[in-house]
Amino acid sequence: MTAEKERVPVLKGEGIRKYYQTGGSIGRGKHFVKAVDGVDISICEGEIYGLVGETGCGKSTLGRTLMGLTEATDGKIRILGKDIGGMKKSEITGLRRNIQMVFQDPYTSLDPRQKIGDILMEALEIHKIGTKEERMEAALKIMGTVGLRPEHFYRYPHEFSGGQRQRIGLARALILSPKIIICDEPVSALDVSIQAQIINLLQELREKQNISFLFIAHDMSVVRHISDRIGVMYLGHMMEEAPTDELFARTVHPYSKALLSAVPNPNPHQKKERIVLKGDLPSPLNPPPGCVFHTRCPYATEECSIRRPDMKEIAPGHKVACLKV
Amino acid sequence: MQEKILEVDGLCTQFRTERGLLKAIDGVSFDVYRGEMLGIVGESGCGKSVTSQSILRLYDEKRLVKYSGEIRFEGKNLFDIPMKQMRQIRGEKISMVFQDALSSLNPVFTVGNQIVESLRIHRKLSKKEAEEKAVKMLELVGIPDPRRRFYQYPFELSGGMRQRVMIAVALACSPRLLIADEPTTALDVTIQAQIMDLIVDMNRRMDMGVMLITHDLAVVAETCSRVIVMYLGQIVEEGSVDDIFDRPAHPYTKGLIEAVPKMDGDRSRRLHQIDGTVPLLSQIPSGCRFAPRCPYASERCRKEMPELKTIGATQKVRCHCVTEEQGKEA
Amino acid sequence: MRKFIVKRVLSVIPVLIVVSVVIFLLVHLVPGDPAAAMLGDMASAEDIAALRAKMGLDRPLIEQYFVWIINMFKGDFGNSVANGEPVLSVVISHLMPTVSLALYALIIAALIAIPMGMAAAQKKGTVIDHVVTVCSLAGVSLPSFLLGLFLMLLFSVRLRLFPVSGYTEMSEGLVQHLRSITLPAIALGFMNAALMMRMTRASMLEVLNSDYIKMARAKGVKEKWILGKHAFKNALVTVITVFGQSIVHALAGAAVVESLFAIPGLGQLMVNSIGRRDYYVIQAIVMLIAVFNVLINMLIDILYGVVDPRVRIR
Amino acid sequence: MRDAVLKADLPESFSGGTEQQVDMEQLRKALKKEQRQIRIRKFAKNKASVFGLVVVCLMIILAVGAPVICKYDPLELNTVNRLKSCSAEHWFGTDTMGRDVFARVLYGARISLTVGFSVGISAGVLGMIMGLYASTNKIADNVLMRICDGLKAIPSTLLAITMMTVLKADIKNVIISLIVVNVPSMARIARSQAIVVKEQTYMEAMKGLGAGRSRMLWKHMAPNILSPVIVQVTFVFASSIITEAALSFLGAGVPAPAPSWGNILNEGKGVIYSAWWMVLFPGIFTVLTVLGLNLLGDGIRDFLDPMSS
Repeated sequence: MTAEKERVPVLKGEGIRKYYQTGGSIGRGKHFVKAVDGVDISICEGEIYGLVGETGCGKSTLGRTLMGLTEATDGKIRILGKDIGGMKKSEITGLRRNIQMVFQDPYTSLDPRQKIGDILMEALEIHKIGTKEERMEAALKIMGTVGLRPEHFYRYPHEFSGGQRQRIGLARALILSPKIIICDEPVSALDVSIQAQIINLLQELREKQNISFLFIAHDMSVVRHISDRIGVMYLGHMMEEAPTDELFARTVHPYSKALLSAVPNPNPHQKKERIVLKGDLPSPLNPPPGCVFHTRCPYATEECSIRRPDMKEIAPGHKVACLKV
Repeated sequence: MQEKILEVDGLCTQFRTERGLLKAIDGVSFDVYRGEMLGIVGESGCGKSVTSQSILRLYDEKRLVKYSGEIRFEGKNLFDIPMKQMRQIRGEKISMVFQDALSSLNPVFTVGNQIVESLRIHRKLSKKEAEEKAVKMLELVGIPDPRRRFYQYPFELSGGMRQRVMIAVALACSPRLLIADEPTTALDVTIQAQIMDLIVDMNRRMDMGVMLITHDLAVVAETCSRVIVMYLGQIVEEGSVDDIFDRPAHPYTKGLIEAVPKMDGDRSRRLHQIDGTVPLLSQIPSGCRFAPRCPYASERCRKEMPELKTIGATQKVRCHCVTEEQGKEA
Repeated sequence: MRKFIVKRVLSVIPVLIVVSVVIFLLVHLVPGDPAAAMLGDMASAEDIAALRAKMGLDRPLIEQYFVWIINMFKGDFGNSVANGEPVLSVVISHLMPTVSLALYALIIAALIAIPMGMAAAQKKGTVIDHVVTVCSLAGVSLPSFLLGLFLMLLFSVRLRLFPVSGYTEMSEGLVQHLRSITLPAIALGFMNAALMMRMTRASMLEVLNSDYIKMARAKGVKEKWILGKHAFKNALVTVITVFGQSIVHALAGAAVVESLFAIPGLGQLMVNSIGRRDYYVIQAIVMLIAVFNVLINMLIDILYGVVDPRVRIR
Repeated sequence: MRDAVLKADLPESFSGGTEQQVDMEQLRKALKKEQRQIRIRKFAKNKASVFGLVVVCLMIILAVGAPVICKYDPLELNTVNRLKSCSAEHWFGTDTMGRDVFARVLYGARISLTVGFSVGISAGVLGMIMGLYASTNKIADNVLMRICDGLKAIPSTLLAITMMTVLKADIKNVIISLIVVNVPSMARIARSQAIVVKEQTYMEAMKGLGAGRSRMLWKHMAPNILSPVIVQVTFVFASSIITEAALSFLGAGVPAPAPSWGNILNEGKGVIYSAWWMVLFPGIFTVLTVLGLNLLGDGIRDFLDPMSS
């Protein structure tokens, strides 16, 4: 699964921007939170793309925008190569079937008043697929795929543990046989041992069904384990993007370096040098000019505070947004 | 080894519920030494937080909870002393840092006020002295512009700052033991790194024992010298960091370590997974509590509860499958 | 803080407009002609028309509304139909008994309810907690006029401790005054007390279960201080709200209790005005109480800001 | 600790064995039965709400069966038997015009229950529609909520009294004015609940699946806000009975000869020295009914939300 091979991107976002308006409804004092500010991203067929960054970096917003849960302020989204910009609503809905989503919180992402079977069958019902019997059969089959038993069909979500609920969420995404699933922090609410179960399940699905994943997470080691390619975001901007092994062998961007070095290592014998970042994340309401990272960057010069760096390709598939490269 | 500052002996914590007593902690014994960092790891529901709060007797003893066993601190059993004395120990000799700083700091008092309170209670300082000391504490925990921060409210600070304030509150009276209950769980990795560095630094500077309670094995590997692994209210394994990470003896410990993806691990391999879920406290299996999820479980494991036995100089494990020799081999 | 207060004060205006429109429309849009209703069934068409013209009912609704509002600002609420006196002076003459009744009721309620609610929260599951639970349930199930009747039956009719009805001014003797107002005040205060107890208990419980209380305990703070300082200041927000609501409840509830105990207050005035179809009086009383309610809510919100910095600093 | 107690793993009782083929229909029935039992058990565990249910049922039986239970007509005058105390003939005594108080109290239950029930249901339905609609439409939200604020600023008893002054005093108008009084708070509750539900991830998940607006509104939002609304309906039911009695007591409710509890109490007040029974019995009936409904409300909450603790 090398990234050099040219493949059709299943999902592509170009120059995605998502601004939220805050402040008074009265004209003055209008502010924009620039949650995502001009990000290019493309995910190929059968690929797992890991998107990492700290709280507030815009990774979830990017995922939700690609999913169509919120409207992008600017930018193009292509699904299976087709630009959805000028499409009719019904066409978009049809195309959107190919993108599904798994959410972070397994406790609130399932309707508490629906039985598991109904949750799964409803997805098919919305898209008017199959008869009632066929839907039930499909639901039972998909339950088997994610490791649920048929007896769970008539149970309510509250009767399940967190890990099992996440399986249900995954089944709901899978039942429409999508080309890509956007996973927004799917394991961060789970215990370590359960987390491994879900990660293994995702990898299995990719291998068996060739589904692509956009895997959004803050846990570097999990992302490294599962992804083919990784994008690092900071304050609404993509900082670095590279195939996983390349990124870890040759980390270029100072932010990625700091992020990687901060990840604790479960091996007590390897004490590595840590780059400790100063201070906190600046407010996205008032992002720093120039390179958004310059306020915390150990290598920042005056230029960084003036000019905003573009993404430069420094090796095949390895892109960095830093003036010092 | 250094001097023991805290000895926990056969601690049992039972919660009174509608369906009778629920044993959250079942016979936990361990020591904390001066100046060491002891890690207590386990998944949710393993009783690690209950252990820490039992040490300070924070649960309502009249209605909610029943303790047994002994906790010896400075020659006294903490369960024997009256509440008044217990209060003098809390915050002065043994301090605690909680997971969620936003909800753990009182929202209607300023940051400075909350540090001052601790100093005034235990050190009987005048208002002015306490304020001076509080500002110094804020500075010590790495808060820039401490004089201004002193007058701010918790919600005005960032997550990392709030955690630093909590640590300042806890360390204000230079305690002998700091219990840090998941201090970095809610924080981002870069902030987590800052806070862990701070805790390690304070541990060295103030020569106090630190009990670090966490679900994150990697954090423990990086900071602690000794580790206790808990499962369903019991200690399943105890040892030095090297023992636990180089030669884990209990299948649960092994499973936990292998379930975490490594930064330098082989990506093509599947993660090791522990099947099933942690059972409810009300449905504790008979015999070894891990048996239903253990790949090596035998008939004996399902019937008979294993004892915590010593298998090395510093290592103890609760498993039928491990004999003393195996422990040494592994 | 000043910005916060200004903002809150300004936000009262739209609510007041809505309130005034609602009250105005209630009287003017509801089927049935006030003029006809006032004159009774025997009145001739000319009489009704004359009265309509005099009351301005023949003009467009919007004009009537603005005339009403402008007059109100001038302190002119119209004249009572019953005796031709200005409504304002009629209302003011009935104000004192109501205010004192409401005040006594509130004092009784607050003195009992707030400490009881706090104690119940702190000693959850004990006798005092059960007493509070039962009381607060009884409070919502026992309306003040029924409680009043029962009290009357027991204390006035059976035991003959208090007068059945009537009201004595304080100036005519304190003992007589208190005797005349004790039962009404209890009847009116009970429901408020129940409500206050319930809310105080609930908010105190929530606060006592919070992490910062645990943290305060871990710091070694005395239980007394935890309750009095850490918990109370946080629970205060709810207590203030309930207290504010109770003031309004007490004023509004006075209508029924006053008519039961024959106390010549606003409530009785209102009930009498119903019989006489004295619209202007009713309109004025309702408007006054609604405005008072809105102002009380505004004050509560400002107090909120004083107690809780999260509200204030934005 | 909290997490551990919170979630049970699935009971293994229904693992249909190693067999692949499970009879789904049988399973569905078995689980449905089990879930119903859980609800009932949970409801039955709360003794107070069982008591509430019994009282309310009893009141309904008495109201419906009034002609069978009591041989007297509540309006029948009997000037000879005025103000007679309790006896075997007149269980609750007679009133100032010799009417049987027991009959009047029973028929009064009809009025109270009718008023309470109609007001509760109508306010519930209207409030729910308003609340749902407000949560999805910003302009509607602003308009509706401002009106509700205005109505709520006027204390409910006063609002009801004012409306009754203008309207003709009959039972229909009592119901209408009580609906107007109660809809704002109902709409508030429905709206705030709807906003909570709207922010839940599962609503987002439905959007992600491509669900349309009406499906989200009626299939997912409505059922999830229903239970607090139903609970509130029982409380409105109870408070309407009180307000109706208060209105009648003040002479602004159901007009006089009708045997409403408020009317009986009003008459009783005048003769309180001589005829305690005229105050005591209707009073006790009112309190019992209202108490029963309030207790029932808490039980209904448990019954509708078996998952919440």
